[in-house]
Amino acid sequence: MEYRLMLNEEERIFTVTPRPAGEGKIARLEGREYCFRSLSINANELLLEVDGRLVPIFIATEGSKTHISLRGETYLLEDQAALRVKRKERPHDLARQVTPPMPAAVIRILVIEGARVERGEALLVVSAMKMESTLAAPYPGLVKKINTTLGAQVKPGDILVEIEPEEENGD
Amino acid sequence: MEYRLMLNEEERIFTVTPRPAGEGKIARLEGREYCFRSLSINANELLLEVDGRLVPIFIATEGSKTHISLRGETYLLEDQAALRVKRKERPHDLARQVTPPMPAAVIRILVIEGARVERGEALLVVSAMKMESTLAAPYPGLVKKINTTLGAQVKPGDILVEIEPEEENGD
Amino acid sequence: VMHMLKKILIANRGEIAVRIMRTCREMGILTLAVYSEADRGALHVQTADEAVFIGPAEPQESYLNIDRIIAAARLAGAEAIHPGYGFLSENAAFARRCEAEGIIFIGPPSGVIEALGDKTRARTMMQGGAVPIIPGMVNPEDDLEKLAVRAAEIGYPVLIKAAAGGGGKGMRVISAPEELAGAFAEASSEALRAFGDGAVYLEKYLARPRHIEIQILADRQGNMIHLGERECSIQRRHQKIIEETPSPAISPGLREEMGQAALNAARTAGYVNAGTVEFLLDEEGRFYFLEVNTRLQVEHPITEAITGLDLVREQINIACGLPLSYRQEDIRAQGHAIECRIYAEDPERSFLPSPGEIIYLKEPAGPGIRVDSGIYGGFAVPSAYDPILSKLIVHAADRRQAIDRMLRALNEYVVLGIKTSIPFLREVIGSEAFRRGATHTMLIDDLFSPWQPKREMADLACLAYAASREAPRKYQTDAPARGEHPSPWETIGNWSL
Amino acid sequence: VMHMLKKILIANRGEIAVRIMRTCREMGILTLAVYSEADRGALHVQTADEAVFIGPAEPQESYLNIDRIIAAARLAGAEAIHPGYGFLSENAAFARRCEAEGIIFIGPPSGVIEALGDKTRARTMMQGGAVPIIPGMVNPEDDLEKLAVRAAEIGYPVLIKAAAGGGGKGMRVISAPEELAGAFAEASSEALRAFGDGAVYLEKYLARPRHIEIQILADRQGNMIHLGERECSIQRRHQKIIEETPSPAISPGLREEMGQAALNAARTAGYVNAGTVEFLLDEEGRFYFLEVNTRLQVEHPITEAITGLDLVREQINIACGLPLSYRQEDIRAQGHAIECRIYAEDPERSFLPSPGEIIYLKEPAGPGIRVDSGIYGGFAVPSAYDPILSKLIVHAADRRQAIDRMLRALNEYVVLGIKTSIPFLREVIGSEAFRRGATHTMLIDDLFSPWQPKREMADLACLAYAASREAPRKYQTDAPARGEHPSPWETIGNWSL
Repeated sequence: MEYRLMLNEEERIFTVTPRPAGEGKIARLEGREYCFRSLSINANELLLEVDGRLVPIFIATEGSKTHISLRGETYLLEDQAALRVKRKERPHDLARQVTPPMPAAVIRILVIEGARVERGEALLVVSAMKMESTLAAPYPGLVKKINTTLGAQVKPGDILVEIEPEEENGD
Repeated sequence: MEYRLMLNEEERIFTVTPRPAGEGKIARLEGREYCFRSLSINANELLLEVDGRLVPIFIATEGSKTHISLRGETYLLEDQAALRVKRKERPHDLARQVTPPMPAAVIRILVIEGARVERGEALLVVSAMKMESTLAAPYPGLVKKINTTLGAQVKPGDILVEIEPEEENGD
Repeated sequence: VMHMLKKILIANRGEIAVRIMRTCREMGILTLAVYSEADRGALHVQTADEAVFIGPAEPQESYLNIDRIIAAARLAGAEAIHPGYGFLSENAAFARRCEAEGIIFIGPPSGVIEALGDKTRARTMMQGGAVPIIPGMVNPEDDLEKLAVRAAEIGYPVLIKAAAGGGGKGMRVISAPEELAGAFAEASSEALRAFGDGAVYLEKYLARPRHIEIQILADRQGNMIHLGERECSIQRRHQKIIEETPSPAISPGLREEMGQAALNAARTAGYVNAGTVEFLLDEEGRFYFLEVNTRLQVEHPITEAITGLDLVREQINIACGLPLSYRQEDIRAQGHAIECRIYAEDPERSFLPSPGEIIYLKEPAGPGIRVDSGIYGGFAVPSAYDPILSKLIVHAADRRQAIDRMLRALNEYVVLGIKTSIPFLREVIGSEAFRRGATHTMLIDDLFSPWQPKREMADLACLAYAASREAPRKYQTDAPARGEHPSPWETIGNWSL
Repeated sequence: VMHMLKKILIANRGEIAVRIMRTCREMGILTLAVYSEADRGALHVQTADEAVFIGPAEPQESYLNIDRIIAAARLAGAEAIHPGYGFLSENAAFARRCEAEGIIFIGPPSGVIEALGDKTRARTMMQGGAVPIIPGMVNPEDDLEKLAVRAAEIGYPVLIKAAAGGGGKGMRVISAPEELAGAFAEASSEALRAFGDGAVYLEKYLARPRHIEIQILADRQGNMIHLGERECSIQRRHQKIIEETPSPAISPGLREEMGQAALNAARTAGYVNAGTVEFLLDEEGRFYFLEVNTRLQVEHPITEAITGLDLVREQINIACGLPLSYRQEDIRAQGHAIECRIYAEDPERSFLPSPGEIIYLKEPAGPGIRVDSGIYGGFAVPSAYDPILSKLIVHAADRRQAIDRMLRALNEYVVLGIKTSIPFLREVIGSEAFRRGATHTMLIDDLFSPWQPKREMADLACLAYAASREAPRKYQTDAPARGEHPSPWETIGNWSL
């Protein structure tokens, strides 16, 4: 079986095959070979034995994402197949959108619809857990629509302000 | 709604009705009236509020039995309906049978099939968690069948020795 | 020792509310929780004897709403209120209101909170009280030009701070005159939002000081003791994340000197109840008074670990008018204690808040470990409040063992579903600088900014993923008593005898 | 302090194996677990760095099988073996085998285990060593008539005990001559099964003594210290269930006297490593040597709590040849500690074992609480081994606070699916006799036999059942960040503001 994963933004391709003699499995991963087996403890715990060494694994799935915690480190994995579908579905490139970096509440709105904004101009301020973040215009343009209100709970992916791009002058 | 429960061998009958004004429920239980509501935390935890006082409840179901733990005490509850069915199904009266008091291993067998035994005569010894228990004949009779072997894992309800009753002489 | 309290309202949430309730239960005192819309499923509600709903998630409408909290106490018949830390704990108006309503406020008298709450007024007060003060302004100032003059007098770098503040809110370092205007605007706005008061002032900025604080206890009879220091130098965004006691920088002589200075400060203020006198300690061993925190500190458990006292119990006893049951000479410290604050935040993205549902939680345990937690598996951490989830406290015979124990405990700590500070704390605690005790308030900025986890176990994570896909997902061991012999391990010859 | 060990095999299971592994991890030493068929899903396997399967559930085939354990150590390259308590921990042949194989046995030399393991030989040895001895036989005896003569000489009541024993196995009280024959047969058979040796002897039976033991540490260099006493009077079926330190019956003078007697005993035996010298203390304050336990005691955590030491770390350091890093005058006790043993047993049915699956588990936490656990939610407790599930240890400023803390912690402790000693422990700890400190080894027989829980909350249990049937069974709070406003509470007018 071949796996294609994104592991914290880095692609990992590896194969898992049954062990030719005896039980257990062999994984081939970037030129390295591991012999492993596992014991399921409950829906979120797994005891992994790799080349004779035990590693308790804690695992949680959220949609296409899998969170894995082991020996104090955490990893985010995403299956490539699922990822491809998701990418196609994704309507916007979020880096170019006005969206909060974390779940937060809108505490100030600094522009009105129809206003012209420069790149980097502050549009609104959100607050979560007593920390404030200012969301700025990713490019110059006209504020077409404000999709939120004061006090609203917003989350990453919500497009809070839609901006119609204009030519950037200079710089 | 009427409830008929066996609570640790004692019958409890009570009714639960919606609160006439406002939300919550009223329970009438042996002349006492309680106003209560609850919040489900997870499959095994419940926060109960009774007459304004909070009580964390821990609950687990095993077949027709419900274990409830609250403020350090534990209760075993069984719904009467389920109980009646179960009683009918029960083939023997266990108090009159040779069955271990706890899950255990058979460590000694002291009689053979065909032997005559007195009431109270030791038949076999089981051991669990380093504690030994001797199982004795509940009445005098002939040992008809031994349903276990040395080293076997046995549990309450397993009939380990079948005895054909005989007339008890004297005493 | 008997006291008369029957019921205490805990005007707080999260781990500190749970922690206070535990002591109340041990003392036989009923606890009354208050909770907001966002905290219906919160642990502090499940821990209390009674709970009253007090309003929407926004702090102003619930945990900061004095009228509603007083009404809750009246409704349920609580005779006292413990404010915890944060929220109303250093709000003199709240303490005054309690006094007026005949409710015992578990903390100092409102006048003391008020005097010490204004940081500039506090420093002015201390100047007369044998307490060394850091060079700086004694009054807040909102005129930018006057601030610029004062900054030049003190000498850059200077620190702009909220007069009403604490916890790093409304605080900025200013290295050069051109940064002053921006920092003033930001600090003032943040202070206004956090404390309802935008007043700021300037003081000398020490580049790499240690943050040392002294815990004190004072009763109404005028008895006062100190419980030694806590070093709280390890901070991110001006907020403490690791604290320890004793400090590796404090000799017995210096401890005595700082302890006396703290008692002088407390005496000058007419202090009653538990309090903390904060100092900065420079590299030459000189220390300067910063402020007095007129409440239970987040990091109080490390003092409890080495002194064996329960500070919440002491607070309640003092509030009931009981005299201290310890003299200074009864206080003996044993071993070394460290606390790590477990925050819901992403250390890879400049500690951005990370609220959300905790899918799976496993807390460390065993020798020398204490977890003061405000969460549970399945709990949705609200975005409306402080990101603190829990505190992990270790106690061991010496500092080296305490560090090793903390690393062990952090490795046992599993929180899935949200980002936490755990991986970051592991690296800081395990760093050579921390092990050496070379700690100061800029350590994280100097050594861990920006920070990326090492992720040396990426291969294992891949195998774990594969194993989770290929192994059946159910619990597999079964009671052997039931006569089954499960084989959850695929037995491989050379791994078993 | 550096040591050279890279990997230790822990020849045990359950809570003690997990506890030892935690210290190993803190010391940077790899841990190797061994496990039987019944323990594939056990916590100690999940806690180890490596694990070797060693055989069927029956102890003789696995945890008591010397050949297999030695083979496991060889296979995985462990340089040392920690035996924990029970199983092979006091087996001189096992220690000797380790010595022969060049594996470090973390415990005393085999000769010392052998000499002290024979309880009659140990008492003979101590008679010459300034250690007070209880009146009784010095040699085992299997002739019933000779036993009757000796019993009459000592004077009834007498105690019949296994020469190789410990933990109450093979022990019976004999009040009158006619009970002797039956008690002899039972004790001898039980001893044979438990220790592979049916030898028994008699000693004077003290009616209501306290069980007091002294913890000692001795290095290979001949340094020896004691760490004060533990009182372990509260026993059921001759097995300890509650232990505390300091003992309410021990004055500083008596502590010093008993500590010196313990050190005399250790010196007489040429003792090395951690050990415990057990005494009986009668109502007149006279104490009598019982035996030396040549291993880590179940109840060692209460000594760790008040001294601040890690006894497993000390054991490993001593086994590596390091000298003690503490002198007697460095040892200072702080506060009061109590341990409750959480057993899988039914206190309503004479403590009958209760193996089976743990459906739900919630352990106590917070200030002054330590849980050393060998279980988890979903684990099936095997019937093949000791019923100990975990130990709950509390530490507080004084005995009264420790009792209140223990009650709080027991109330927080939830184990569903099997019966445990928790409800029973609550009542014993909360009893007037225990609070007064009027503890002795017959306290449970005198006051709690038979025992039925009070079950004062039966009405609440009924309501809880009804609520569980009528409330939806899913988790209901949700991240407010997702914009939903769940209403898990049915809001009732007068319970909210």
